[in-house]
Amino acid sequence: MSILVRSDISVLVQGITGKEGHFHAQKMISYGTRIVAGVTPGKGGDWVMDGKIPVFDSVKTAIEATGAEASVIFVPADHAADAIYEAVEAQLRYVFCVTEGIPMQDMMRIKRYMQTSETQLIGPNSPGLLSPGKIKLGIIPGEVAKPGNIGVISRSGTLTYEIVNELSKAGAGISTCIGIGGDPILGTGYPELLELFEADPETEKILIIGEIGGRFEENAVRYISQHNTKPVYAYIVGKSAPEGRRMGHAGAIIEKRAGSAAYKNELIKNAGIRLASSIEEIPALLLKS
Amino acid sequence: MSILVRSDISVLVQGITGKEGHFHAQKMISYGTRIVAGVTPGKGGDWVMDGKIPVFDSVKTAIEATGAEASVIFVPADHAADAIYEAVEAQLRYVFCVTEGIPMQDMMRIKRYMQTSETQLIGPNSPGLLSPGKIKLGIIPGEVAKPGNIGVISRSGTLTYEIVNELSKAGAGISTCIGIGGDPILGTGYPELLELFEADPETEKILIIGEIGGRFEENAVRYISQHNTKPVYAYIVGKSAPEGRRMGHAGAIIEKRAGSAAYKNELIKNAGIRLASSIEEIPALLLKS
Amino acid sequence: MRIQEYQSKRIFSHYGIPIPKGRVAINAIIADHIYEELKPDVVIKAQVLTSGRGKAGGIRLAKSAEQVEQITNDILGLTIKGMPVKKILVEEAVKIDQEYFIAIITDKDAGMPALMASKYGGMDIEDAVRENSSAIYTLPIDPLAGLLEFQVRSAALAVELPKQLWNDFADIVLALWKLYEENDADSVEINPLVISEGDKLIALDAKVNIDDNAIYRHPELTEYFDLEEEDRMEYQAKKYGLSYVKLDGDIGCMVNGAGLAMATLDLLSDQGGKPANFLDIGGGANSEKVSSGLKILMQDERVKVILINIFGGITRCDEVAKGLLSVFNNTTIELPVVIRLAGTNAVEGLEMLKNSGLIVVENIGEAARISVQLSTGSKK
Amino acid sequence: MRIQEYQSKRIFSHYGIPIPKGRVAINAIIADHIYEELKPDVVIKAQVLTSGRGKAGGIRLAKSAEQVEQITNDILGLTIKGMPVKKILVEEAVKIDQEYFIAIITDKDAGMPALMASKYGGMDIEDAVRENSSAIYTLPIDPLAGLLEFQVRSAALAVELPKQLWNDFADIVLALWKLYEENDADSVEINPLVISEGDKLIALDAKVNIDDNAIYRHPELTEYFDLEEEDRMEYQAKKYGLSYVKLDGDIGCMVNGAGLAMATLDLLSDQGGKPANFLDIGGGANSEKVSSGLKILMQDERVKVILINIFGGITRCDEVAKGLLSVFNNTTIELPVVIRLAGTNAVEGLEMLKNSGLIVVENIGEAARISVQLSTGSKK
Repeated sequence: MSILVRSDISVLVQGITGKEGHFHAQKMISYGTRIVAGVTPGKGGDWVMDGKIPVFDSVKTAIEATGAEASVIFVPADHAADAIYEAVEAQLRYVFCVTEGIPMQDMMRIKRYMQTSETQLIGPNSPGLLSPGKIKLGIIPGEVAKPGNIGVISRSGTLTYEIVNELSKAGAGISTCIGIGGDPILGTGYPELLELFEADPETEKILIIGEIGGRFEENAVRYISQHNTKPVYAYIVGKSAPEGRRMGHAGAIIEKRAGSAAYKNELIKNAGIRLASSIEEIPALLLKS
Repeated sequence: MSILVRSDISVLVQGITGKEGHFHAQKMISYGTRIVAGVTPGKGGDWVMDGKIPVFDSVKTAIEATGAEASVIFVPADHAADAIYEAVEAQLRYVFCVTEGIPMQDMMRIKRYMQTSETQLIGPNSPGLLSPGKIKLGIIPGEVAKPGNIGVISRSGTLTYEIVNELSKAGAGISTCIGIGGDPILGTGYPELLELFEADPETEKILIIGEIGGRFEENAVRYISQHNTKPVYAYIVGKSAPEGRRMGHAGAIIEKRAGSAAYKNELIKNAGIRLASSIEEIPALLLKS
Repeated sequence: MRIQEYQSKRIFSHYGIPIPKGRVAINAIIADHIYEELKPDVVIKAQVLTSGRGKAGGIRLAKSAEQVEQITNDILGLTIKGMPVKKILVEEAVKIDQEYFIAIITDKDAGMPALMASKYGGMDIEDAVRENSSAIYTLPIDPLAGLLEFQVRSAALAVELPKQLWNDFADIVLALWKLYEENDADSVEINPLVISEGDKLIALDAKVNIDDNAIYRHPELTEYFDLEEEDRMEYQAKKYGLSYVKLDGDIGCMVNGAGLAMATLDLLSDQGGKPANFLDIGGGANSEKVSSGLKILMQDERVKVILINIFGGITRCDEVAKGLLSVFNNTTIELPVVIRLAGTNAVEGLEMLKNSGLIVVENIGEAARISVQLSTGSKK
Repeated sequence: MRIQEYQSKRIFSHYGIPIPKGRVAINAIIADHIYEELKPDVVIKAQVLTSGRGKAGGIRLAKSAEQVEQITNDILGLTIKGMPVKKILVEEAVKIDQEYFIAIITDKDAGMPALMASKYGGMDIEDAVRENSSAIYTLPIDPLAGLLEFQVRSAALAVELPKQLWNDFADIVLALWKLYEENDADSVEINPLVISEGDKLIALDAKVNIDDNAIYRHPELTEYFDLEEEDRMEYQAKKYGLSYVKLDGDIGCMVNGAGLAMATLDLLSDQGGKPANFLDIGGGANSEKVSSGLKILMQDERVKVILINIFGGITRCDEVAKGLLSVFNNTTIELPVVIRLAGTNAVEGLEMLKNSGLIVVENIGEAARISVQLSTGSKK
């Protein structure tokens, strides 16, 4: 089983008729994910994927017809906040938001709105989740990873694929790989996932791929020190980034000392977590210990 | 003991330097209520009541200095919503809002905001609570009631004093009398108080003094049918009121059939609750059975 | 506070909600001017704050200058549910393909706003709902998060609105929410919202009702407060901060507290009497408020008896007596005045009034019985 | 997006926040005109999007036309933290009794806005905070309920603001919240907010920073987008939807994905190389984006080597190759180009590029090492 979701969970795709949504829905289906519905307002009644997947006008009607429990959101940024609200209000259990660029004030309102909700939001700006051989939710290329015992939590997309791919080449496999997202305000942080990996019988080692900006990794270190017994490895990207410039991701900007790679690396080392100081070191670090 | 609050609970008065706030704080103190502080922004550092009660600029500083657990609000309508927010945010246990005329949208936002709060709000537009001989919070004149075994829940002010006074003259006393308020959107409805009276060893009979407008009494009847074993009596005022006109209280307006006295009386009778069809019948009804 | 259709439409227009072209008129000459701008076809609509205008003949189509003059005069001669028509709205006639009902209301019982929508818009919405309660789609709105786009879409879906109009519909309904929220409305309603000429959504009617308690923070709305519609006595009472409702009987009542006032009216009705009004002088009323209230009752030509019922609490009975005396000392009382004082300083108050010729009674029931007898003349 | 002081003050003024009288100038002639309106004393302030203007001599007092001319020319000759001063703001000199710091920021870690206030306003706020973290009062704001009046009062209490100014302070801070919320600001700051002449509160400085992700819904703010301040290459990249940050080295980099791009820069630095830029072509980039990115790198005169690192996922390597070829086929490449393609369709991509003279490497580490060698000339 994957962490977080069952491998056979029914999934709907919000924004399935868009270019990205359609492409990745296809990839998820090919990987074996049970995509049962798409949602695009105004396109209800259409069928996509060679007439195999029905499209609905609303998340609610899609759930009523198909029993979907999770959603992957590919809706463009100017309507993505609304798509999250709709998913939350329809009481989906898991929502993976791939969309990048949702205004911060929208995200803050959503987080406050979700305070009394049972829905778990991953992202936004998350590449999703991949449990090799079991399930793929989002955009992580299935080819890069093979099954194994390493759990990966990351704030990046391609960087994660690169690392997971190198691990594969070195003979190491992945239990579940999950991206929490590159935005500054996220639905789910490291601690909740660290807890799941700790409890996951298929995971023996945990790798954190962090970035500059924010206190996400600080929270992770605090959690790990108190709760994790499995070995944790970490790599923080962005040590050469200048202060005050946004390095692509809205969340990857050093605003305070606490956001710098140097500060994060220091915390990680002090907590006794195994640190890769360069991307090239990662496979050896995880394999040797 | 009173229902809801302990007799020796520490109370602060928001708006204590205003005419009404000052007058009624004095009355509460005379009745034996432990008023420990007043709050009026900008008047912090003053002392009122012959230098016995300190005034603070904020609820938070008042609580820190005096340990107050409850508040009575006399702040004018244009600042009363803010006073409630302040009391809720400071985590007071009980807030009695006497102020009338708070805009409805403010009250809706407050109720939503309080969804995750532990604070209990009574009112707005509530005359407060009186447990004869024990405690008085708000503006119910202490002289009208003597101690006894009747619990009273009402939406009105003077009408309640009138009825309680007639009960006193007829020899019947009161355990606790509480006004939920004459506004359409209230912090606390009948059911929560019916539950407390049911559990209160000093209360043997419960009297509901209802009004036209809203579904408050409908909710009460539903609750009583399911949960109350003590005898309940009811009187609904406004049977001669025309439809669509607001009879003083913002909440006393018949907008739908469900808001009319005839409809409410029918529900009450059908539920087997003893109904007084006229104010004059009340004392006899409560004393004979 | 309800706002006339033509004024509500001005607000709609400010929020970008499409309305028909048109203007308000108070006579046939102005109506004809407007007709010349909008011809060939116009709709003439009575401006009164009541429902059922259509069925009462207050909304009619005119296809020529002659018809405009005739219909304007007809409608300006109408009295609808007791309200004389003083203004009309002359609007371009809009072709109607389909009618919807849309409203945002304050659901007091839920303590939340609600969005309501129906495909049975128009004059018969009430019948449609009576026959089938699912004829209206209702959706609660989170008062902090506000109306969300997907909720508007769910309403569009529920009323089976053609999909090519969803975006325009969303613009209108989100504007309606903004209007509701920014103006502290109690309710806002479009009935009907119509599809015209295949692809245009237009609000043919507009109802805006502002929360009385919030008017103080919308001074710009007071221009919409229609004094002509208001009863003279109600207006006067409002000025003095009194809560007054005109009723159709002959016993003038003054009471402190809304609940006690209603109880007094109920008792009068039980005895076969007819109250002329509801008048609550409020808690802690001073002598000026009392004398203002009394003067309003005395001005009312319908009143045969005045009943004053005060249960002193915050209100002091001696203060009430002072207010009454300030009137009695300057005016000859021709009407019988029944008074009942109880509670705080009642003894002092009664002592002050003992030579003023009032009929003093001890309790509320007695006060009602005597007032009714005096008003019906059945007994002296 | 940061907005210049003079523009931020225009927004302040729109929200009713009091600011000094003043206008912007680009030379001494205009400055003198403004001085004639505001004399006898004015303050001349460099308009650059950086902190530390005061300490760099970018804010000075002028007491005569001669001083205005001299100081204007001085300041327009400054370069502050790498930014040449092109505009100045000439304002009336305001008497300062007391300085405060007020800001509303987006606390990304808490996922909530926060109100910050300090009585140590002015140039030295950062020192004050470094010495004593309690020098700033911070209060989280509920993003749904918004900033509440009592919270503003608690800030006034915390900074020991004189009580007679509480109402004016509340007006200013609530306006600042409205500005923050309505314009999707990331942060808004007044430093200092001063008490002047005993009882006036005035915002002497104004900083407004808009959330880049939300600019699309504030077209009215794009007029504030200062092209002169923007680097030419950054501006060009933005136009093509690329994410570009100028750095101070000589290795031009193009990568897909922000994380992978940072990792590439880190590797270059580890090897002693100096990246000229961060350039993320994003996920699923098409060939046009790739060629636009490449052109930007080739225009950069500082660049000695170009490094292209693509891990195909959504992005297809053959599409990347197509984009590169469209440039190579039309331009002679004078610079060495190191390329590493992996993932989706990498084989096809490399096949397409095999005759284009690129230096093809297999992995990211190798790509970095060779690029650094080429840039430093330490090895061929």
